[in-house]
Amino acid sequence: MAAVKTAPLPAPPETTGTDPEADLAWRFLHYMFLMREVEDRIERKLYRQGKIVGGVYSGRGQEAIPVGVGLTAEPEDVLFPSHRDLALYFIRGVHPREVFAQYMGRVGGLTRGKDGNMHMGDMKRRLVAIISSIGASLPVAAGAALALKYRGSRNIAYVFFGDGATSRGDFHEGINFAAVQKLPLVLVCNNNQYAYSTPLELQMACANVADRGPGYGIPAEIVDGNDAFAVYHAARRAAEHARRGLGPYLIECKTFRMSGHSAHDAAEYVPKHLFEEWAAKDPILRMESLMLERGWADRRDLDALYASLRQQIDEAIEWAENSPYPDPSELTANVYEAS
Amino acid sequence: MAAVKTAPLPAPPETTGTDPEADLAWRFLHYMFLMREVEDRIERKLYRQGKIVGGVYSGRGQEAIPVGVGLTAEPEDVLFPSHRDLALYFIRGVHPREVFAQYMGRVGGLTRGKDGNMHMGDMKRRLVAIISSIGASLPVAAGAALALKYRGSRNIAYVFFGDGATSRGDFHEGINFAAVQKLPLVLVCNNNQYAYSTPLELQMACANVADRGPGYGIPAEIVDGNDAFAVYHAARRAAEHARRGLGPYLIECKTFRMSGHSAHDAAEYVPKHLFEEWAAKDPILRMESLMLERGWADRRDLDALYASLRQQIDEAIEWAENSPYPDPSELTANVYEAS
Amino acid sequence: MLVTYLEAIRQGIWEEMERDPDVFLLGEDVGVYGGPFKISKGMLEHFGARRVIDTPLAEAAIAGAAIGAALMGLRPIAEIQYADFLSCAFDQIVNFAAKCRYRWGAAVPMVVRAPCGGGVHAGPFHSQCNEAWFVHTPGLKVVMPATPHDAKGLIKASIRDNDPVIYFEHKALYRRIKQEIPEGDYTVPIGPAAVVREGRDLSIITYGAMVWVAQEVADTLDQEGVSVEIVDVRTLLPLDEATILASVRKTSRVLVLHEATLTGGVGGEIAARIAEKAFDCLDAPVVRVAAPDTPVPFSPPLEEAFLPNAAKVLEKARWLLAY
Amino acid sequence: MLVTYLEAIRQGIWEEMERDPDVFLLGEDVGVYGGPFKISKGMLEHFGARRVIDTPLAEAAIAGAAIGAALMGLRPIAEIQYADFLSCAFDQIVNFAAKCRYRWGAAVPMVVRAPCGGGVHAGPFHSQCNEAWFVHTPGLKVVMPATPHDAKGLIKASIRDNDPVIYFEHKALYRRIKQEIPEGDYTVPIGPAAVVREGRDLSIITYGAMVWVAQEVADTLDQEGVSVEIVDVRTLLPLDEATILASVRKTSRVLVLHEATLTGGVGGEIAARIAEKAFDCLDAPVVRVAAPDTPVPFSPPLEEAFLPNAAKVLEKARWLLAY
Ligand SMILES: Cc1ncc(C[n+]2csc(CCOP(=O)(O)OP(=O)(O)O)c2C)c(N)n1
Ligand SMILES: Cc1ncc(C[n+]2csc(CCOP(=O)(O)OP(=O)(O)O)c2C)c(N)n1
Ligand SMILES: [Mg+2]
Ligand SMILES: [Mg+2]
Repeated sequence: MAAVKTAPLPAPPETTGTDPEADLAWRFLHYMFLMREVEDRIERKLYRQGKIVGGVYSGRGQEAIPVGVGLTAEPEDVLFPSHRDLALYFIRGVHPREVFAQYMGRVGGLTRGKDGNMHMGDMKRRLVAIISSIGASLPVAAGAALALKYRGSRNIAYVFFGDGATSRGDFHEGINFAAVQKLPLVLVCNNNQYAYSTPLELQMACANVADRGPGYGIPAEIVDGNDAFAVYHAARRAAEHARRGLGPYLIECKTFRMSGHSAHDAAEYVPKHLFEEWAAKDPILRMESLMLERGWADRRDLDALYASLRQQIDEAIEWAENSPYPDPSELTANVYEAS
Repeated sequence: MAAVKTAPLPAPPETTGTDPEADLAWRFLHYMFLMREVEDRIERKLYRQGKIVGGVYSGRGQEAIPVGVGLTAEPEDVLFPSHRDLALYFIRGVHPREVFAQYMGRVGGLTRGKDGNMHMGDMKRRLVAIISSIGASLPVAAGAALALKYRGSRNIAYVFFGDGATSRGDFHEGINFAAVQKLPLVLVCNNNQYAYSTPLELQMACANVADRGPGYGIPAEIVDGNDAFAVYHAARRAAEHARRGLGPYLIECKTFRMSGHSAHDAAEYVPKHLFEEWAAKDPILRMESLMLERGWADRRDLDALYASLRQQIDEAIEWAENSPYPDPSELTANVYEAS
Repeated sequence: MLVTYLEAIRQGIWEEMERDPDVFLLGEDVGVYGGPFKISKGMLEHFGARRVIDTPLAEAAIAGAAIGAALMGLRPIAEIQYADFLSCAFDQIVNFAAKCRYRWGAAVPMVVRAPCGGGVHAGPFHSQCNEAWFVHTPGLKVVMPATPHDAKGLIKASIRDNDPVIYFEHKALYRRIKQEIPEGDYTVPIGPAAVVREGRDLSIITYGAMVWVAQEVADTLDQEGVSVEIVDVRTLLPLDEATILASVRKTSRVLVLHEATLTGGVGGEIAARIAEKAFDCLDAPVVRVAAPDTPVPFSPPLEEAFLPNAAKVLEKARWLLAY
Repeated sequence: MLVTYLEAIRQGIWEEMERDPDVFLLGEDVGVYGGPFKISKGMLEHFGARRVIDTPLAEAAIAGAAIGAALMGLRPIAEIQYADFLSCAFDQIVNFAAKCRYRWGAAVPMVVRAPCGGGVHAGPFHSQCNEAWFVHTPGLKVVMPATPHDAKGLIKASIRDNDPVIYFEHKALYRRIKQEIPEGDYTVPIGPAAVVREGRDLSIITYGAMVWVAQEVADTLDQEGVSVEIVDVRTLLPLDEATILASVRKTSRVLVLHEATLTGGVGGEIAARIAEKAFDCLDAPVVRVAAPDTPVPFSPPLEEAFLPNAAKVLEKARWLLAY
């Protein structure tokens, strides 16, 4: 039985075991739980307490995607998260403190209060902030991949987006450009079957987003988005393809949005039974079961991990609440490079 | 042997024969030759004489596409020609006079000099003018198709575009919207293998535009774009599909642009042998051969047709040259509805 | 009837859809969800999916489809979920819709509805006031109501208009502003500005949410014996120059106010027209108050510093009165 | 060295690409064809397909890819074939490129080159002057040179700038305007306007192709003993208010001139700043001359009536001088 050490956030726990699969499972669980818990606090606690500024979009139920994909990335690879990929930030070393502060509009946030919620990035960590315009990241990610190729780097770019994004012109233009130029780009679609209130059948007339791969001359594979291992292995294949100079590779992760579109949306348009069905496929529960089943962990190990993360999250929230709001004098700073 | 009567422009000749295929061949030839001859006059004569205002884009070598498709349309169907589909205008009863006047910036043109060259339309004839932004017609054509469906009409819309247009976001958004809404829209791509100087392999990483059909959940077929009969029959299939409420249908017509991008472009970037190869596939020559071979016409019939059209074109040019330029007072008219 | 700004828009659309079977609504989440602000709540149930169309997430498709339907004689109302995303449909609007009539005489009777404006802590992409882009596009009409009365009257006039209209609705007013409006059908014509408060000493030319800021300023100054006239421009294109100039001629001092960022905003156009055509009546410089030239910041203290408010306007107004 | 405006741009790009291996060019037909105006002729051969990238027909991809490459520290020059098609890349430019630094401190050192302007009978979609849209977008810089000297100096400064720059080049000047320029490397800084002609009686504030119209007008008035000062704004964002105001303070009469349509044009911004900040020095109204509010018409008599020219400017100038 693996003994869990609680690493200082945001590093994942290390196991004393020698089974690399068990190691990976622990890392998956660490980041998935961290994401779940941070988002739960934001959406179900802080938001209701009126401590959050602006909207809240959570990736509840989809954690296996950013975690499974993110753990395949090398440090110098460039990540373009969508608004439901919080775990990518933790994998890149962003501290939950910074995330809470970001959601509260404090200077401790990644944008110092200039922008909010998931609109955060840091080029030093090769994390590019989304803009709200859904799908706009795709051409930009193609450009980052172009830069990597231009410089002869072995690194690649990963771009994340939802099923709704696939209807945007930017999706099409970005993928097509990347495909023609054979750019090192991994395209990760979280097909959570809704875009705000819009179900798939009003979004596209094909069965799968992956059906679009052939039209761009790129490989596209479908994977169970609630299975971190499956996502991880698909992302490895995709990353290797891209790293070998073979161009973009699309992964469609089938999943479900286990929340409203945002914190203010009760998702009454989603048939109840869908929530029930997908709850049973929860990626964290699944990972737990697997780990228990394989003997990679016992209940106490898991509880210890969770307790440790929760405690660190409590501290992070406190830290964020103590972070000041930006001074109004910052309003006009940084529109342009300071001269 | 069919005796040709020279119908007043722009109606096609009638044959005395009873063979509907022969009839169709005569109609194809009439419109293809008319388009070829009008564009030749514009590009090779009037343009060089400095009588044309602005740019000239010709559909030389591609005439079978607008003709083959256009003759499947019912009068109340809505057409969205591209800039290489002149024959559609003739099929809809636009007189060559109006086309010459349009190219010369005269009030006799379809836009009274407000716009030029192929930027012409007339809602009474259900012909919608392109804007320059390549691909922009697709969402608009989807909207026209929506209106037809909304009204419960049996009519459909046809939209024409090139291979280059397929890279635009508007292409993607327009087709996807039409597919989801199952709109009665026939999508006609003239894949002439170049977009300005850009060859296909720099435009797309798939082999065929039709490879994109499955990604929209719509049927897509490839057809020899230099064979008017083949185009016609594909368009009939597409139109019937659309009319039956089954949604959009894509036809990819493989062809070649037998000219520069526009009159000022010598197309030096096109390998010479391609022009030679495709010259042999000329749609007009092919139609002639077929007609002679099948005994639907003899040389004299053809010459008579051509002579008659040429004469009417001469007159049309004279008419256009006598059409006045717009009065400067028209400058500010029609920005808004007159109140 | 006492209604909110939001309810007024909703009523206007509803009544027009009842009146004219060619009017229909399309946009993201306008159907079963009733739109993010619930403007179209109940419409899908009442009018059916033929007339209340939930589209894919594709603004160029929404605008383009509206243009195509309008060319065919229908009267589409295209909802762009936030005005910030008008930029995703920009070419369709400024190049296709705006120029059809001029080029080839084809009418495009469409309305593009776009919730704009800040003050709700929604950050750089859900708060912009980008009306100036469209005001610089001949062939479009642009309106932005400030009151429930005008919101209803202008949405109806926009739907009946035979040219493409960009209808900006200010999201901070949706539930904040209530007003008595007439029962049933009425329109507010596109074009005329409204003198919403008469005064002698100073004109404030403004529109949208800033009309309420202007009222606040006028109330304050009133207590000091200064009489402020407020012109609510309402229609930004075409601009009702005559009403604006008449007010300036009367007061001789003018402050132009808008929420959009200063440089290149519609205020420049208004100020320029005054400086050219009412030059002789001016007793002081033409002053503008607008947001500073930055994106709209997210955090409350920054957004508060960003948005024009009564204090900022008062300061400039006092300067102007003392000039 | 005597060069055309076109050759000056070409030289500037060429030299920057020689100087800095991170500078590259992307756009439609920029490679083997050398671009529709031959700006990049020979560049593919010299710099190779890695640095001269022929893209698919997709402006959002071009702008977006440039942004992504710029975020990674490269210095892309994105060519949009005609400024009219900037609207196809609009969201990428105004929402992505313009706001990265402000929001999260990320530099986007890219240049978007866009041939603009009329006078070549190219109709409504190959003639527009749409700089005002970008001037109303904080975070962008906007330049438009009038001379070969500035064309070269400004393209170099734009490429070296660490913010996104929209570089408008006026297509009617490409081959029409020749000028002696210094050999080799020099830049024209982004920001400062240029007083291109000193005068006492009247200021014309203008930019782009209209600088040459202003010169014609100044020549004519000179013969009548009237001395005209011309300010070529050159950088439209940020605007060099100081130089403009200094000129107005000197002459007390000002005419603002641009080719773009009047309403919502940059001239409104310039006039408004003058009306606010040089009010006391003005001896006459601030007058604007611009194209009327219509799409750019195609037929020569209409386009001639549309474009501002010396006769139209002279008429207004004389009115102003007589005021
Ligand atoms: C261009 C654009 N249009 C509309 C919106 C409003 N909006 C925000 S998220 C969203 C749905 C996104 O759906 P999807 O891409 O499937 O991502 P998900 O939220 O399901 O993860 C919409 C319509 C937007 N942000 N951008
Ligand atoms: C959005 C846009 N970008 C660029 C151009 C300039 N341009 C005009 S036609 C053309 C090529 C079009 O290629 P394709 O769609 O294949 O049509 P073809 O001319 O080959 O028939 C280009 C790049 C344009 N008109 N619109
Ligand atoms: Mg989704
Ligand atoms: Mg082509």
